[in-house]
Amino acid sequence: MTVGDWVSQPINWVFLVVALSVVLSAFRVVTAKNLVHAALFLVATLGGTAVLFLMLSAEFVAWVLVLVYIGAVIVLFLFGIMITRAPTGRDEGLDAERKVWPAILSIATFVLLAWASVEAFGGDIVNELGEATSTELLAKSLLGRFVIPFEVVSFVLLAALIGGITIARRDLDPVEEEERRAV
Amino acid sequence: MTRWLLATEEAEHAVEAGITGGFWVETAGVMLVLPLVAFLLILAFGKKLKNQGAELAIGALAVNCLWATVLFVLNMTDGVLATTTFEIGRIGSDLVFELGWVVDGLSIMMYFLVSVVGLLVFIYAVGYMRDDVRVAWFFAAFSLFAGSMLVLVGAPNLIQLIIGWEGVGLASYLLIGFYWEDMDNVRAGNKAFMVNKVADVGLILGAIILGLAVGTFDFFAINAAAFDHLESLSTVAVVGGALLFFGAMGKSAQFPFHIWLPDAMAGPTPVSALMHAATMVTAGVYLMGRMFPLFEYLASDIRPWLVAIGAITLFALGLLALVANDIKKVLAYSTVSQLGYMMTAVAAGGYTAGLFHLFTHAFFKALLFLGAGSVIHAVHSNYMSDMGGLRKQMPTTYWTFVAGALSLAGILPLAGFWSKDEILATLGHEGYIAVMWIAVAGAFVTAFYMTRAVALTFHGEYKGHGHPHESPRIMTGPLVALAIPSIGFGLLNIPGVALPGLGNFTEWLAVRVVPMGDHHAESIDFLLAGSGLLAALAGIALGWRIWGKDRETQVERDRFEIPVLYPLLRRKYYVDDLALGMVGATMGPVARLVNWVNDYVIDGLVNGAALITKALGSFVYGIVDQRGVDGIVHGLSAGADLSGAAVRKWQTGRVQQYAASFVGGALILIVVFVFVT
Amino acid sequence: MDWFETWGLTLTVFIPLAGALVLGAIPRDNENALKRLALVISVAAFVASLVVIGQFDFSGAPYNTYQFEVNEPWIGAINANYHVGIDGISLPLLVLSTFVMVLAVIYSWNHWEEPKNPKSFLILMLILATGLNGTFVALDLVLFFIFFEVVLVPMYFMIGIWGDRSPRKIPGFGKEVQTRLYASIKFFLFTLFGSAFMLLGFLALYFQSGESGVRTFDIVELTNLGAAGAFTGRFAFLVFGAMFLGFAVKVPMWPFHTWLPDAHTAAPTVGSVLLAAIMLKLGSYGFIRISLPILPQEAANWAPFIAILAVIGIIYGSLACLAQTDMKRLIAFSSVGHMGFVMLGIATMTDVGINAAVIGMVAHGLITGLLFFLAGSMSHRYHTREMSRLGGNMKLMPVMGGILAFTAMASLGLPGLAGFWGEFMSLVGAYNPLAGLSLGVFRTSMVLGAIGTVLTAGYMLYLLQQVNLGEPSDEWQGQEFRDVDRYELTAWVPLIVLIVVIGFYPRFIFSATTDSVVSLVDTIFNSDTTAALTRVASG
Amino acid sequence: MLLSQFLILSAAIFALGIYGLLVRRNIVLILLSVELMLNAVNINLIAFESVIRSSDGVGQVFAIFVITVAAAEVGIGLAIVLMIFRNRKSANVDDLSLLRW
Amino acid sequence: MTFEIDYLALAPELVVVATMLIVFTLDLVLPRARKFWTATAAVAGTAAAAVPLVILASEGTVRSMFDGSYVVDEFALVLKGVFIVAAYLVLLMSHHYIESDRYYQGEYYFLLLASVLGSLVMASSRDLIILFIGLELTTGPLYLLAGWRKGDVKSNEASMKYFILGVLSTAILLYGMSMLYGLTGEVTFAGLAGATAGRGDEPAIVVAILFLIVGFGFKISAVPFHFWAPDTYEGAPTPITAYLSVNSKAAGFVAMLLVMYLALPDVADIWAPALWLLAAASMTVGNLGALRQTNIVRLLAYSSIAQAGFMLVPFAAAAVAGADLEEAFSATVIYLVIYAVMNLGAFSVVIAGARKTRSGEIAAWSGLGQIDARLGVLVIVFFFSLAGIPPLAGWFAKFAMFRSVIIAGGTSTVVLAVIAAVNSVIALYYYARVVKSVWLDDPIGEFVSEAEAAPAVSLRLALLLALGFTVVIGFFPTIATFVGDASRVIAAGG
Repeated sequence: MTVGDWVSQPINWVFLVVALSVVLSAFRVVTAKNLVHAALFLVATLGGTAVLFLMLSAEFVAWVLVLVYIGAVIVLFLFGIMITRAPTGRDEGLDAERKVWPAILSIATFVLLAWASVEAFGGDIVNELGEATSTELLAKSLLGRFVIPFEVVSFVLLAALIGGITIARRDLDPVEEEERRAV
Repeated sequence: MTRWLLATEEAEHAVEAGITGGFWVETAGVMLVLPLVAFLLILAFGKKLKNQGAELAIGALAVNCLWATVLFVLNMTDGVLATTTFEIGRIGSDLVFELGWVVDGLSIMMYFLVSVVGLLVFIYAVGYMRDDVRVAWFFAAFSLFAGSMLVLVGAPNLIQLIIGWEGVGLASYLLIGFYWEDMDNVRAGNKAFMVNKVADVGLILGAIILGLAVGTFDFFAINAAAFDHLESLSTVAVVGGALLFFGAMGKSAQFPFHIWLPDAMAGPTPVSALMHAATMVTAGVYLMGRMFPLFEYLASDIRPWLVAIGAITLFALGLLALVANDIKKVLAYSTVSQLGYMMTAVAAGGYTAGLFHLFTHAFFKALLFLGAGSVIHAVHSNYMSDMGGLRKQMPTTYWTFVAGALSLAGILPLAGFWSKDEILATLGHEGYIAVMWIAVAGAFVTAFYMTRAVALTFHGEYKGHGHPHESPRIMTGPLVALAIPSIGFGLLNIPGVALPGLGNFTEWLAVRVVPMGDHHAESIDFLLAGSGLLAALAGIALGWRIWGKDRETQVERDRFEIPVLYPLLRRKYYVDDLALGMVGATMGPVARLVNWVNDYVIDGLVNGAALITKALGSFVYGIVDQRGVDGIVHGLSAGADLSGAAVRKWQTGRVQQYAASFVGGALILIVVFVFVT
Repeated sequence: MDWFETWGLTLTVFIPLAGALVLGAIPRDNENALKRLALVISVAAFVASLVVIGQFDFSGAPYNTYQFEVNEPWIGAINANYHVGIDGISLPLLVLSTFVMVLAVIYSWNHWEEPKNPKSFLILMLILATGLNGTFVALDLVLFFIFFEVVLVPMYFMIGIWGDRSPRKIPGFGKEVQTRLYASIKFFLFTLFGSAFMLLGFLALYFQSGESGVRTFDIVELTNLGAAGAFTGRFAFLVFGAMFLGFAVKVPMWPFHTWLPDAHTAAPTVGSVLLAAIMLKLGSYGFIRISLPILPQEAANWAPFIAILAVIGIIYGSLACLAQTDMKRLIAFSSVGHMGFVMLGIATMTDVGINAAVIGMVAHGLITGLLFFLAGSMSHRYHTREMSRLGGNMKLMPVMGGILAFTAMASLGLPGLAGFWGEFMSLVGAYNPLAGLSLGVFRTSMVLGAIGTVLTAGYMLYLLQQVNLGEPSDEWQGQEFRDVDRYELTAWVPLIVLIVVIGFYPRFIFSATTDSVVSLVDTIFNSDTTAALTRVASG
Repeated sequence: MLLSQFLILSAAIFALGIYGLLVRRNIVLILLSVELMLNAVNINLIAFESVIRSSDGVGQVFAIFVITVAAAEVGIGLAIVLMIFRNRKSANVDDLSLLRW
Repeated sequence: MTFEIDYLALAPELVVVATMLIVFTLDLVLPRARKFWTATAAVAGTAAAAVPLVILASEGTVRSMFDGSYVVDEFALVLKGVFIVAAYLVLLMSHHYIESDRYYQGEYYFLLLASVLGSLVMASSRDLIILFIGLELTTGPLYLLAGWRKGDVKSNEASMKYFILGVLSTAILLYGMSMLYGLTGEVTFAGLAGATAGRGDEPAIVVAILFLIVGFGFKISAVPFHFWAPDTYEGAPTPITAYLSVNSKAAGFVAMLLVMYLALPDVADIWAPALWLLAAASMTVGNLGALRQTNIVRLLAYSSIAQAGFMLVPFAAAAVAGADLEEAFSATVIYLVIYAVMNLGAFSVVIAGARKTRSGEIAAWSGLGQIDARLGVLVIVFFFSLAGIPPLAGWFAKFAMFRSVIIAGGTSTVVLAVIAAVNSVIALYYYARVVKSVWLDDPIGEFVSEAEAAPAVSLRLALLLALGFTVVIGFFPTIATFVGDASRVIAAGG
């Protein structure tokens, strides 16, 4: 598939737009000088990703992404940011002074991964907008073949929940506890 | 001639049958054991006994005397030849270690010598050591001394010889350092031990080489092998012989190993007497005699060298006696030079000659030492400058001493004359003419210094303190007893003359498994004998001329000087460059060079060597071991420590640096594996 | 009692360990009970070993056969068995070990270094005994390795806890360290370093043995394989090298010796006695039992190298001795020299040499053991080991002085005493080494070794002169010194007697060793003394 | 559409995530970066799945699991942040280097 | 298609789950004073989980579910056994430790058990997804537990570091997995094994595999992915440190071995050298790092890094030499088992000792042996066992390790063996340093009186068990070898 062919497909233009926005917002996530902004840029990234998922005929996952992340995780983040009373305005102190090595490392990673992927999957074509993977199929395999991880992952969440609460909650000193008892 | 053939047959038969000669021979081993038993007993109970264990020591040797005499007689009548051995260990089927005892002409002679002289010295010692310190210990060590010597001379093989050999060395070490409170004596002891130890290296290596070449350490076997020129032996005979001689040089104080002997005077006089007469120093000569066939049949090439060493010893070291003031030192040097005679003789091929001189010398030298001892006992000083005119106070001592001196000087018809004459004859016959004349000169020197000793000690006026008087019977007795053989034993071996029905010393000594094949004169060579005698008389005359006549105090007379010679002599240890030194008087630089060499090289032999070794030791330990070898170890550990510190440095505690090296590590891995491999 | 045939060795080895456990149950402060029990136990082990002698069949020993053999499966998965057995070579060493252990217990009766605590000390001694005895009877490489290692721990603690508490400046180290701490860890690390490689060697053998049948750690089987030439070439070279490291450190051979002087100097008296008398033998025994039989060809290649190191050790050790000011350290260095003779004997790979090695080991065990006893008792009384401060001991303690003199003489290899045979015979061996070995190297080493004996005499006389002779220095004037007490005497007299007996009657040892050694040498190096002896000497 | 274009995109996001993780000092932001990385993984999985079309949608199932786990980790992370903040009044990682060599 | 579930095969996991729920409910109902019942329940439950294990082991058939993505074979059983036993010991250690300080007991045990559950699941997983989830469940709770001493800033920091690096590694791991999936379209090991065969030269494969190794390397704290370990170990509550150094490390190992051995056997030429490097680096860095440590826990942290290196050795060596991996497998498992026991023992001693000395500084332990001989002996046993001194269990671990290396043969392996040998000497040095200060040094600080420092019953029990194992295995390693051999029976599933 030559560049010409590639350009000639409109879907690719869509992709290009979405991809750019995703990358850009991702970039902002790691560079934004404002905590809240960073969080919001993550929303953008994820949203873009969701779109890509749709393009890749993974509707269910796309919606899961939107619901779980944009619905829950980001809120969680914002709460976190608020609770830790992090300055919501600009804050120069968010990044370490030394950015060179991290940059080098990440660029190297990118080059390496991209190169490897292209090496491996250079010519493969994604059949555009093929009919979406039916949610039924996913449900079947989740509760069928993958029932064990499905059950186990629930414990991951439960553990995270319980542990999170325990760790995060403010310890009561004995006195308060007495009161608590009384009530 | 016929005799030793007969002996040989007997020998073969004897060796097969294991034993011949009946009770006395079968039990001859008693002689080896008794003194050692005495040694242990005295160690254990000595202090409790009345005479501090002297009785045990004397008793043991008395019994030995009995055995030795009987065997001696048996050997005179018809040669006794037997060996008794028992195994103390074997490796595989071939290498066998045995102990036991030999009974043949040579060993019998030595048994006799050691026992008789030993006994007399012991008796004498009872008197001499009375109210001295550690008497019990003295007699214990003394018995050990005699015992080891007997083990040595009774040895049927090199192993036992070595055992006795070192035993003698040990005993001498103990006795020389007898007064160990004084460090000088200790050092003297160490010196003796170390010098001997160095020489022993030769003995041990020689023993190994010969033993392995023949397949056994047995003397008979080795000598027999030498006799029929066993190929594997002949290839190493020269090396082995040389090494053995090296060992012998140590014990018999041949140049340059003589250095320990004068110091050995540090011990009590009886010790010196025994050491110089029967035990210790004679061991070397004995060994040469024991191994005579080796030198006779295989190793004859090295003989000239051995003779040369003997010659140097006999003449150059004899001269030293001239300048010694300590009477014991005079006798010591005379011993060295007499040992020189013996070695020269044996080395030159005079088996009988050498050993006969050993035999006679034992008696008169013991006599002389004991006499000196009795004088020292009287005047409480070793120095002749503290003596003089003692012949009135101590007649017995005087006369016996004179007898010994004359015998030593080699005056007809005393024992010394005959044995020395035999040596001269041998040298002449074997063609060492030059050496022979040196020996004659030696005779002159001997007579000269003995005269001096006698004169300074017994003539003139008394120069010491207190009122010396004759020693007690127990001391004079042995003197008399020793005087007799010193005078008479020459008759045992007058060339060509055989005692009726008994043959003569030569034949007794020839009772060996292997024919000695040495020459000994059948008739007296009057020219030679005469020249020897003349030299001796001249020596006496000159000596008497200088010291003898009884005018003013002898002290000034002792200032007698021979220009070039004496200054050199006074520098005792440097004798060995005497000859060069004489030249040196005329051509200084050479002399000085040589002197320097001697100063730092010859003398360095012992003292220097010790220092050098010590220095080396501290170097090896201080630098190499502690710094080097150990240093490496420490270095390594330090290195590990440092890198450990480095690892810790890396652990900065900053999580993002961790993460960075995390990712970095991953990337590096990938890059390596994707692009490199 | 044929049950003893199977249980004899196991008893000899494990009685002490069991005893140690029992001792653990006895309260710390009940010292007498502890000592008595310890004595009983060690004597029991000794008796067991004597019974072994009693039932030992001295009539010839076919090649690679053992008596009192027990071979039970132990670690099935790796085919390692509890295989113990004994032959003429190990018998004397086993008995030596049990014997010295008894004496050590007796001696320690009234000699406790700080901090006393007899209980722990005795327990450690007994554990040590198990390790030592076990090493001498093990016929399985794994088992051997275990015992070989077990020895370390007790000794580490003996040195570390009861050792010399004085600080010492170590060249190359910044600050002063306590001698005992430095010495103990040094000892530990050195030996472990060696044995780590030794283990690699063992495993390599194990692996290679799979080539010709089932993989095995069994020394007997491996020996057969070795004789059959199963291990050769670069493999053999590496394996021998690895095992060499392990054993050489233990012996110790130059230049792996540096742990020895420190360990000896620091260790408590009994510790250094056991160290010198028995532990050093583990290394040389390993050479005889494992390296030589299993890798004969390779051993032949290494022999000259070993000989050279051995001779260096002899000369070097003696020279180092001359530089010592510390009595104990001097004795320690003398061990380097003496073990040099042992190694020289082994290197010749002749029956003479190996016999020399064994008798040398026994003699060194007795003599140096006794020397360390003496050194200990003296520093016990004088509270110093500095020879410059000692002197005139003969006056202050005649008996002890006498024993010291005797032992020194024995140590310098005086013929007629035990020390002589080892030295003399290893020289004999060195003159005619195994056919094919470089005569040049070995005869040179013979000469050097002989010179070494002179140096030995040198430092021993020096020791006597410094310690025994002369007038006592002023600081001892007017002090009362208790001469040898009865515990010391009971501990020492047996040693003295044995030294003399072996000296005049080496057959005492040879009768056990020679057959095994000869059969070994004959089979593996297919050479025998006749060949060695009658070979044209000049080679 | 090419498969590789998605992969390149995910690689980019992954790399950015790493960058953020290494540079950001505020723990919350670090968490955000991690989310990016996980998201990259998801893109991968979905993209592959759309090519492979496995019988039981393994890729998408995997993605769902990843999302879930990611959520859980966010929870854990924030809890830790809160705890630290309560003790230190700061959410900066640099302030946390008591523990080192 | 339908999948029937084999409940017996899942029994151990189910028991643990049940225990979790019981503990949790107990925690809700019990008053603070009685909370220790939760601990008892947890301990009992863990013990109970061993029962089905024994049953399964006794019948010894391989049970496979979900077309081979979940398998219960002897390997799985052995590992589950290890996890259960280790967990049991850790719980014993925790009991008093947690009780004494006012931590949240119920939650603590809940999380711990969750982590155990994760490791159990993982041992049976033959499928990337289950493996991943199991791994997550194993580590997730630990992030929190590491910070359990909420008030202590060090503890916070410990958990934070652990968490950040943990998620990083997870992300990398996942990326690698996704690549693998993309390349092969497979997630089951069996499938992967088939699909990856002979594709070792594709860069993508290499990247994927190395990413996996990085992920696992973090879990086993192999150099250079070890940095979190010392800090976290020091900061976390000691029982959790013990758990980290044993269970989660073991879990990491299991995951790695499973994937490499079952899923990527044919591309060993990629991961083998990597493991080789990891092994060498871990041994060396770990040991060198430990040399200078003054804090005993930190020292153990570094030592556990080094030990991980030793554990990697057999597998790396065998793979590099292209030798039969089975030997290596059993060697590693043997090492794992022995290491688990003695390391837990060491940590128990540390807890007991710390109670007595009120300090984790080695210097503060000086002369402990003279005050409390029993404790001192335990120190000797466990630390010398770690050093590999016979006749303590440790020697056999090292022995098996060297053995498999030598059997593998080849130059590179010999090099590795030599590195290992040298390292084992270095290791002795710092282990001996602890023993030294306990026995050889004279007491400096005064110790807590016997009465109040007496270790709790549970701790005593833990010590006793560990001691028993360490000594018995030392004398009769057959026990360990049995485990090792059992673990050879490993079914690829599918």
